Amino acid sequence: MKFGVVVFPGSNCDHDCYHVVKEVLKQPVEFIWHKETKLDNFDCLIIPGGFSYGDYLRCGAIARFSPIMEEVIKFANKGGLVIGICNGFQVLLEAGLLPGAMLRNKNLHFICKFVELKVENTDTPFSSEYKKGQIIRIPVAHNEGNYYIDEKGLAELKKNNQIVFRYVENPNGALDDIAGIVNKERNVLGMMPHPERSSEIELTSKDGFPIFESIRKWLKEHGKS
Amino acid sequence: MFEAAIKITLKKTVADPQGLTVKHALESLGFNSIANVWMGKFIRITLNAKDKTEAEAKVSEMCKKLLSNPIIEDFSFEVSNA
Amino acid sequence: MFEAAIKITLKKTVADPQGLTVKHALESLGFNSIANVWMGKFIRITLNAKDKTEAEAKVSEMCKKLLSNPIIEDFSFEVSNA
Amino acid sequence: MVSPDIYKALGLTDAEYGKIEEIMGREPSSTELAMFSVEWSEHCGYPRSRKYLRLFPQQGKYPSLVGEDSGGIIVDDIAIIFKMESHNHPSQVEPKQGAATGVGGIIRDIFTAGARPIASLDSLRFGPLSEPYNRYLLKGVVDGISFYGNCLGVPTVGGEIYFDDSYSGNCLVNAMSIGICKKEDIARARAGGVGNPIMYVGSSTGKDGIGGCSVLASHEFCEGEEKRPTVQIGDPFTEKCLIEATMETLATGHVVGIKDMGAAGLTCSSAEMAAAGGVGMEIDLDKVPLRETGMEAFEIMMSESQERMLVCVKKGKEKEIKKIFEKWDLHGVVIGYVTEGTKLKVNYQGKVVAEIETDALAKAPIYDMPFEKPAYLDEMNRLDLNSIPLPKDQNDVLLKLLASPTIASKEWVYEQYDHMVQIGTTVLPGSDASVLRLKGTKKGLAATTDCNSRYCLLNPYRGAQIAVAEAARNLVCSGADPAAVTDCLNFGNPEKPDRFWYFKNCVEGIADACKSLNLPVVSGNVSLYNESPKGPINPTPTIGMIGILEDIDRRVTQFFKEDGNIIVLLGETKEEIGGSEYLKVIHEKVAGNAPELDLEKEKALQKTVYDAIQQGLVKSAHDCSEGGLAVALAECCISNKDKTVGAEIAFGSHLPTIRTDALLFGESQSRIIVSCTEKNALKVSALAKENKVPCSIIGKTAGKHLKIDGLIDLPLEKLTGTWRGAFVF
Ligand SMILES: Nc1ncnc2c1ncn2[C@@H]1O[C@H](COP(=O)(O)OP(=O)(O)O)[C@@H](O)[C@H]1O
Ligand SMILES: [Mg+2]
Repeated sequence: MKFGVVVFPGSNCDHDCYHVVKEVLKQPVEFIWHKETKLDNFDCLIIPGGFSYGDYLRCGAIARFSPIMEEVIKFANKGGLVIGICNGFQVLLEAGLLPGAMLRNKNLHFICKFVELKVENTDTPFSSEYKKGQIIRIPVAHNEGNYYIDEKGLAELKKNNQIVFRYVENPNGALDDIAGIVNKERNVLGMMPHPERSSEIELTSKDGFPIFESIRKWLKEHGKS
Repeated sequence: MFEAAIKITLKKTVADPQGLTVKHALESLGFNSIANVWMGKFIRITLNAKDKTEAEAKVSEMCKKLLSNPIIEDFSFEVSNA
Repeated sequence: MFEAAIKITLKKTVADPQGLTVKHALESLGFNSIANVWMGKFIRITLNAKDKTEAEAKVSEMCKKLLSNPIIEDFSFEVSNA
Repeated sequence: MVSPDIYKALGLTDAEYGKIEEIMGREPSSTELAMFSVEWSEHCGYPRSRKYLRLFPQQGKYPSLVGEDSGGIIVDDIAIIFKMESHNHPSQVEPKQGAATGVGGIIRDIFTAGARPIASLDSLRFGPLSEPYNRYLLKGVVDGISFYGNCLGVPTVGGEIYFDDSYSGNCLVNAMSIGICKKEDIARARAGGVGNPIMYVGSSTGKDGIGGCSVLASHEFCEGEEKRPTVQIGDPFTEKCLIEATMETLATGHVVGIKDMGAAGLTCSSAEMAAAGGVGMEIDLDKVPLRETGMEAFEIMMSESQERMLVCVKKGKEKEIKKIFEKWDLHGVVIGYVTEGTKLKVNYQGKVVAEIETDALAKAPIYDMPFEKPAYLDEMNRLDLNSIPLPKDQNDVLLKLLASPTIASKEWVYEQYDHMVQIGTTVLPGSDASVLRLKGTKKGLAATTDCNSRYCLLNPYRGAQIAVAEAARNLVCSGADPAAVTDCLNFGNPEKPDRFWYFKNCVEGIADACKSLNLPVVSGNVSLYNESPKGPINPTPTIGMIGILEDIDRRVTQFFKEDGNIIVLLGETKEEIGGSEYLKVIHEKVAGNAPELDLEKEKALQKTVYDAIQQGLVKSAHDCSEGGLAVALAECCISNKDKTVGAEIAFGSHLPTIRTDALLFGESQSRIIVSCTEKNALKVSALAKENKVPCSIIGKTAGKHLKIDGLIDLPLEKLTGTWRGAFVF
């Protein structure tokens, strides 16, 4: 089982994700530079948080055109697991791998704090280790996490049960309290909160770790050990 | 050489908290006849093209591909000789 | 009712890292005839005033007082009937 | 001869100009003159303060590194590099970009030393928030720090914010950064090896910030001043790339030396790198990447464009280094070479525009500034307690203090900072000190900044000592052993003897306190000329301090944990209200003397609490600072966002015979509140006794109120709402 952490100029949670996969999940992991044009037998790709290209223009807009993204799209279309965290989520939206867009937080400030999430869907490769309805404590850290989608899109998300996490107390104005969604096929997850920041007890919460553990289990069950 | 003046604005259907905040700030400074404020981006680009039509085509392409996100934003621009 | 279209841009003497980054991004998308890119703000305000002159005076005041910082930014605007 | 107008515009005096001519043996070129002016400015050369900075001790508990640009300590095989720097004047003009570039500058100082930045702190001071411009400054500064620091992925884990009239017209923005590396990987800021190439790396050079440090940072700040400085726009994205490229470059082992182009840009970096290495250097300005056309030589030399550095690399390796910077879309060009001798030669457009002995540049004159105790101080120090009426309603006083912006919760600020990235922050902001884990070890690192400038105004020597003592106390409360100090000395115009008297006394206070507590001062920064038309700022020697936790699992936070714990007050409460927040907020007075400080007692207190924490006896520890005992107790009850815990305090036989307001709100030093189980309370008392520290069991955690001996009874909800609600914009 091999994890890859994609690195854009300006990514800044790449080392954190790497650390959690390697030291906590104890699985093989490699960094992937955004100019790579080949993805070698990875089983799960992590698009980490940060400020790719400084978030200049629009979050994730420039990174979306990095050479690696063509490969990420192919990888996802073949059913590979992709998880975008924070800026990674924004990149996936810009790339069209997930529906919707991000607006600035309603209070117009960057928000860094622990929030509570409700797990809405445990029937994904990323959330099977939670119980449906479970309340978990995971930090957010973003300027633009105010999720937006048009009415039709929202209906679609609901119908297909694509909403995986909702905020218990909405910090940023996100539509329908949405904190994380999957694609229809359920192999691509985007979420604003940072599970890698809550995977060790020293950081006061391990509630994010089940995401990594769910992925590990899923991959194992699908023959990637 | 041509110069493009590009305006990127939020779609009418999308809430604009920044505009609202600026409106309140202006009001607290004593400007009290304001109906509405919308915040957007202004991008100026100088570029070479063989004529204005080509320049316009290029700029339109840039807006669609990178400069705006059609889910939440509209764009408009003017091209002039520079 | 009047509508003001306001452009806030960085002064020419101030470096614009955002503009530079966007320029590089456009170039790597294959737009290769770009000389320069500058990023600024576009603000649209609707307001009441007794005539266009008053509206213009008000908007100018808003720009100076709140919307721009004269140390690093220039502004320009157009007022029209709305 | 060069006309006096020109050198005066550059901030040089007649005497200084004379000395430059003498050194050069001829009339200096305009480029040379500009170079002298920046190198000899207070910001770079410290001509007025250097003499006193020598008083600081440089050695302490851990081996220390007092380096070229920053300093640090060595713990096992890890070097911890840290420094604090001011960006006051730029922030006063353009708060967002001023603060942002301040963060950028200090972080460059850390990673050019070879250390990866792991945390930042910010110490901020503004005039009262009743003035709109001060609110604009506060919001802009916080926005700037958030914009820059968050993008870099360096967590901003702590800091402080104070408000005082004296900062209206001259706010203070002091940024501190901490980095770590293996001790053998520390980089030097020097050139060496004749023939080795000098590379310019990072962003391009523009006309921004020319003369920033000589003109802007080294003169009084007058409003509406004609020659408005050009402020730079921070580019955190480029800086982030620069950090990564630099770490990769240093890892190649091909770097001889590296230096940030900070204040005074290319002038400072080239001259100082050559001087530090005892070598000559020849550079060619035609090779410098420019972003504007038609720049003159002196403009290129003086530009303070951000996100640039100078690197001396081993001959033959320049291509490899260039590749790394290009990978990160940054410039990496050879602009010169190390030469024989000790001269810096600068060429531009086929001409030699400057040729100077580098050590002449680096040897700014040292001035003995006259100093004199200000006449008004004795009057200010007089405080007749009988003239201060005792408030009737202590609940009301406590609520007013909790709502005072200096005391109110700062979560509105630190929640705008990413304080968790790099997954090292184990004690988040909101406690006495933030604690970071040092990955790969059992150890932890605690950091804090402190300075009560009102104490310094009333008694500079003691006030500065208190700043040191309080910083150390905050670290001890978190379970750390205080290890080393950085400082940022913010004062008024040094040419005025009363301002300089404050400077001298504060420096002496810091030096003596550090010696007593066995703490080295490993780095720092001096910011003088902080004045507005209304007068000087309060003397503000900000102290940044780090401490080491042997075992990260022994970290402690300030808030009560659960009902049924015993509350113990260590230290003595005296009848002191001079200089207190209480006196200012309730009685609108800044008067009296700063609280007493006995460093021997302070050490005994800190040892007691440190040992108690190491033995696992303590559930929470919090020092008493602004607002005194009542505010400290309230904070113990409510500062944990996830859980509040009430307290019932009864002094019983421990009730000191002093005024009620002094008891509740006085700011006597050397006091810490700890909570522990009943069993451990006795052990803590025994420890205190051993160290001869006054120790009183004053109550128990319980219920949903804070009750203090019939004087105060408030529901936690009310306290929380007031304290958290007062600082939101
Ligand atoms: N400007 C700031 N930036 C980040 N954190 C801050 C800032 N100001 C205050 N804090 C945090 O708020 C908490 C309380 O600060 P303060 O009242 O100054 O503490 P103390 O009195 O113990 O020194 C600390 O954790 C501190 O780090
Ligand atoms: Mg404290």
